[in-house]
Amino acid sequence: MTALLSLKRVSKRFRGLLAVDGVSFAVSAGDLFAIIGPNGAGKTTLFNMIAGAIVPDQGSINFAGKPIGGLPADAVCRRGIARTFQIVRPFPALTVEDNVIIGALLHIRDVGKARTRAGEILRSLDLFEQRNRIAATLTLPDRKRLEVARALATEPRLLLLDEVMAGLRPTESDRMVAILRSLNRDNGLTIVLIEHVMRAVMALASNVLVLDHGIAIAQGKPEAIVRDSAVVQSYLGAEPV
Amino acid sequence: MPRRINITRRRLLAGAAATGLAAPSIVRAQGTGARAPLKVGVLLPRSGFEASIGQDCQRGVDIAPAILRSLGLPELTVMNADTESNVDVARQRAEKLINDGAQLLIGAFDSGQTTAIAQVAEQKGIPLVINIAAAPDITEQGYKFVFRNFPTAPMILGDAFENQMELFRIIGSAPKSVVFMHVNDTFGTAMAKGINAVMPKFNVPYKIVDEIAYDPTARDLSVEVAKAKGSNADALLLVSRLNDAMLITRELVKQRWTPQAILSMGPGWYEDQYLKTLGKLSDGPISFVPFEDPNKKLAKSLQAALAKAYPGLNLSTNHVYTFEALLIAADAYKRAGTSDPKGLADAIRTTNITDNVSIGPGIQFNAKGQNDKLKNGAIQNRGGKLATLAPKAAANAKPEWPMGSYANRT
Amino acid sequence: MAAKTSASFVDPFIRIAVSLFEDVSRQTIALLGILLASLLIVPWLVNDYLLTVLIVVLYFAFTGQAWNIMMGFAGQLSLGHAIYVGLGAYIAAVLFARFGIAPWIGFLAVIPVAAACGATIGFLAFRFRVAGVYFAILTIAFAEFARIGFDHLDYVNASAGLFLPVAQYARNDLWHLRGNPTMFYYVILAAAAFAFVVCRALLKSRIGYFWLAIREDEQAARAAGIDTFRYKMAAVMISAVITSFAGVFYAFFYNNLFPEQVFNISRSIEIILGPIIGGIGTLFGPILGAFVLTGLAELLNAAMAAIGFDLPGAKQVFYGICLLLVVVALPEGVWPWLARRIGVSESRQ
Amino acid sequence: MPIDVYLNVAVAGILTGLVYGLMALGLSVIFGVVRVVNFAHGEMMSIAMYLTVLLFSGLHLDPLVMLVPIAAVLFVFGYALQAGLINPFISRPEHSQFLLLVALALIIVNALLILFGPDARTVQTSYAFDSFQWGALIVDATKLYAGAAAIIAAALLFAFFRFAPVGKAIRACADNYTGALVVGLDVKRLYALTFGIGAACVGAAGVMMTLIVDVTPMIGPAYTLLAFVIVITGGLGSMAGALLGGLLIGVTEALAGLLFTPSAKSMFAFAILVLVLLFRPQGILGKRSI
Repeated sequence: MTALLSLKRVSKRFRGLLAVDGVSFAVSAGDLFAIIGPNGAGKTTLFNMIAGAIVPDQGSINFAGKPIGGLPADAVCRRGIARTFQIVRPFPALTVEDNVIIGALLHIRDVGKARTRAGEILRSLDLFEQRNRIAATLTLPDRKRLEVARALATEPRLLLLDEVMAGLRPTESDRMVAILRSLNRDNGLTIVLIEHVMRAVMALASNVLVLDHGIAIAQGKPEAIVRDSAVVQSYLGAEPV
Repeated sequence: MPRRINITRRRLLAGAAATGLAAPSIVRAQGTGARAPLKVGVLLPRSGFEASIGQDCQRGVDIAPAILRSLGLPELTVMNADTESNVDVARQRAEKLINDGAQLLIGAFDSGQTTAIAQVAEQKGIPLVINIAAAPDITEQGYKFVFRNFPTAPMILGDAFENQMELFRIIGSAPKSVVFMHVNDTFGTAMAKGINAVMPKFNVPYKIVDEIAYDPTARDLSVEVAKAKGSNADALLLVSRLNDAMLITRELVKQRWTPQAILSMGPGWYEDQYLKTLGKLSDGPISFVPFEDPNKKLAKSLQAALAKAYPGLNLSTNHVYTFEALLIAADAYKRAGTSDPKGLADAIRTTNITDNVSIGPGIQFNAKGQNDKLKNGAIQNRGGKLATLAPKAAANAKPEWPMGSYANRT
Repeated sequence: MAAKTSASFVDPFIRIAVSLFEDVSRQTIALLGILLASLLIVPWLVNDYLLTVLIVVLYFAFTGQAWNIMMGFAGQLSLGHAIYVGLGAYIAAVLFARFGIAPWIGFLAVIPVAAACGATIGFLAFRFRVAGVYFAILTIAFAEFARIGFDHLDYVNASAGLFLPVAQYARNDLWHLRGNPTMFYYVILAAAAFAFVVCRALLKSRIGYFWLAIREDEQAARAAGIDTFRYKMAAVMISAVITSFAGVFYAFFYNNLFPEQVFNISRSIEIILGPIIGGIGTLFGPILGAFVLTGLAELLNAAMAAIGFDLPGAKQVFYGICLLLVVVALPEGVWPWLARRIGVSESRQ
Repeated sequence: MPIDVYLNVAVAGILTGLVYGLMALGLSVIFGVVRVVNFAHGEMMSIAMYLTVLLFSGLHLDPLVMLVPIAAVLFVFGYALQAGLINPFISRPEHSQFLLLVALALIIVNALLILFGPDARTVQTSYAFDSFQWGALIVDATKLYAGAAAIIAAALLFAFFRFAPVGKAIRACADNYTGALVVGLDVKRLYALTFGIGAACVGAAGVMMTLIVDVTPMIGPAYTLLAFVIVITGGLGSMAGALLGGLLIGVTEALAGLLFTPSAKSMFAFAILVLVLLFRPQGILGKRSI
């Protein structure tokens, strides 16, 4: 089976700092893939390169068999990769519904149909009651879910989630885990997530990649990763599960 | 002053309507009696970028009533309006004045604003007497109610060359070459366009070696003057405004160049502020401009009135022609014996004032509403005063030629 | 069969027409109706002076609406909209003065030029990532280019000014835009109403949503798959074309054109004051703003005349103070505040 | 055209450019720190110019003597303006700030018109018409003094931001707003100070400008635009950039006036601006900000 997303020796340098250093990995369709690592390990940079926000210096990124490295963000999204931002960025002055409609309009040209679709997504993420509120007035967990909703509305084949659990209380985080699992299992959506909350990673991920100082130091099933001595030393040692 | 700023649309309309609608009834009440003062709306750019000229013109309005009275002319009620140097405001103000009962309009110095006003006047059938505006097109549009007692750009040019030739005859010499500097605004461009057509008609002894157009908002004319100096011409031929006339003079002094003569065909060089600001350095330039005839009786009384109201101020073109516009209005009102606009317009068309202020045989209008009898004068700055050199009928001094070096004046 | 085809042909238009007013509250429709009805009968009620004032109001309501597409919808601050007014004015006027071509046909020639001009500015700005204040200055620079360029363009009589032949007032010639203020009033009223409807249609369409996304957060908009370059270009070009019609109107209403007047920065500023005061990004904002500003200016004139206070510049000082107070007190503009007061909801877009 | 004409024009362009630069410096300082675009900049300068004219005609004080006191007056004006009016607008969108300052500019222009009348006012110093001659090179004395004063004023400003504790605090504030808050800097006061300093710069520039040009109430808007062109060319927020931009625009306009028609010379200034925006959007010496 060919991978849905594959990266080969991708590197990115900012001024002197090598933020991502020759990272390769592959995500197969239907996978729920987690990227973990300490702060500054290069996780978000890696995400930004996949999503087209940053052009890689070296290496290739392939999605569904075609190279996407260096494509602009909107083109990447139209190919079927949607993302959320580490620091949430809903359209602040617009309503919750309008936020999601904008996502839905990518593939649905009719505004009325996009609104219907947005309603379905909002329902599935428990945001329907809030659809007429201005996005800026939502609580953080709601804004995080709103961003997921907007991303889902673009009908992606692959969803990139940048720390959607960060800052959530355990109950909220569990709710998010349930939503993601359902998206993955029931809808067959491939998900790549960056996460600090190891509890969520262990509960969700089918594969884990560990980054440290821009280098992929380990990759495998979550159970195996937890036992990996290098990982424990560099990362888990500092922040026990 | 507005009491509150959050005015609703309805209240605003109601308020405006109240002021607007009340006026016409007053007109009707007054319009019946022939002896009632004629209501004259005066539109001038008294704020905005032409404020300086607009306010100077206004002085001509302010000193007019007493003189007109002394001439036995009927009373005028002057209604002032500020065009803010803006075409749309000019149009709105004109509508407002007519609405408030103005029976005749005067204005507006600037050609653009004047055209906008002319349309309203024409449409309403209210006569407009243009005080100053030189764009030839205004009286080429077929207006029936628009009259201009000011020369067009080609007229100014023709007279300028005629007077220059007379001057050169008196002196017995002439410059061989000139550099032509002009401001790139409405008036300056109209003059520059006209010069190629008009100059060949006169046997002008000099060649224009270079033409330098400069920005009307120029902050610094050192480059322009350096360029003119570099052309090695004998004299400077100019169309400028007040502020740039002063800038050019300063640069001439600093760059140590005194041309044989400074021949100006526009405002600036003979204006009061130029003389006052530059003192001794203002002496010498000769201006070929529409101006007063100092030998005329009315010119003397206008001078006296101005001296009384604004001590220390020299009479300017702005005063002369704005005053004459009011003179035309009062004269027409007297002859028409009615404030009916149509009657007024007919009376203006048959105007024949010989006892006026400006140079030339007097005030008459041709079929297009243009006074084509107007003549320019040649005037020279002498010790802070103005001496008229030409035409012969208006002359009161002999030219000083060539002008004295700037280097020996301080 | 025939009936069915014609129905399916008409159908989209009906749907558009219906969609224009769906999810509009009853108060809003009532308000719109009252506004339109009173504007329609105005020429019978007021004198020519007030009519001229209303023409100016509607002129700014129109240009404000057009500018709002760029700033209020797509978030691109243009301070050089005078360039489109000037282009429209000069092209239509020259075609009429030299070749006798009617302004409506002239406008057809204006459209591609205005669109190309907007596209040029937009392309340079968006390709080279010129944004925010820098974009604003770029637009000023282009308007200044045009001003100086036309000041030297002999074909349009350079800075000596272009004059249109005198209007025939005896009859209203709508085709050649020659006539009395009442005719001009209805022309600009139709234009303003058209701009309002177009703006609402745009705002409720796919492109409108994408513009709002770009205005709110350009990076997030791209992440949602929006080709921001393309839609920003569309905003500039649509705004430019609509604005350019104001130029055609201007030329035929005032009958003379000077580069110094039409392309002046103060013209661009006049255009944007209305929508900012009225409420940026709203549909009623530009209309209300135009009423407030022009009304305020006339009111100050009338007030000063009433107390016999004739001091050049004083009106502008009071006007400036009023602007200052409004912008301090009502940061979102007058319309969002007023809408809340009178209970009309226009979602804060 | 003889070569010495080029030389003379270029030197004049450099000197005028320096004064332009000082004026623009104020705008750059304000934007670099407070992030407010001062659309009333030229109008503020015209206030300083009128103050100079008043003091000169009333007390016969040489403009160069009045440099410091007038800069001080403008400092107070700028400080009060920021603290009283502009501060709430810092977090507001650009168009809102724009409107506020445009309204302010309108008030200033017309208040000056009412107070001083429409006619141009001038300061005629004893050296107003002096010039120095070295061979073919003739240098305008007032421009030379103004240019020298511009350099000194700019140097003082550089020193202030580099060495004075308050200057360093302001720089910290400009670099990192939240950081400045965290370490306990009184940001509001620093902003007001910065605005004051920017106003003082433009005040000093106004004093020098009166040596070179006549002042009218309407002079402001043109200078506001000029300051923008200069600052954006040089790099908004960069002090050296403002001076460099002033020089560049001064010399460009001068030489363009010589080589082409002078009436179109400001077109060349705008052309430079557009080129800089396209190829180095942050300005020649500006830092790329987000």
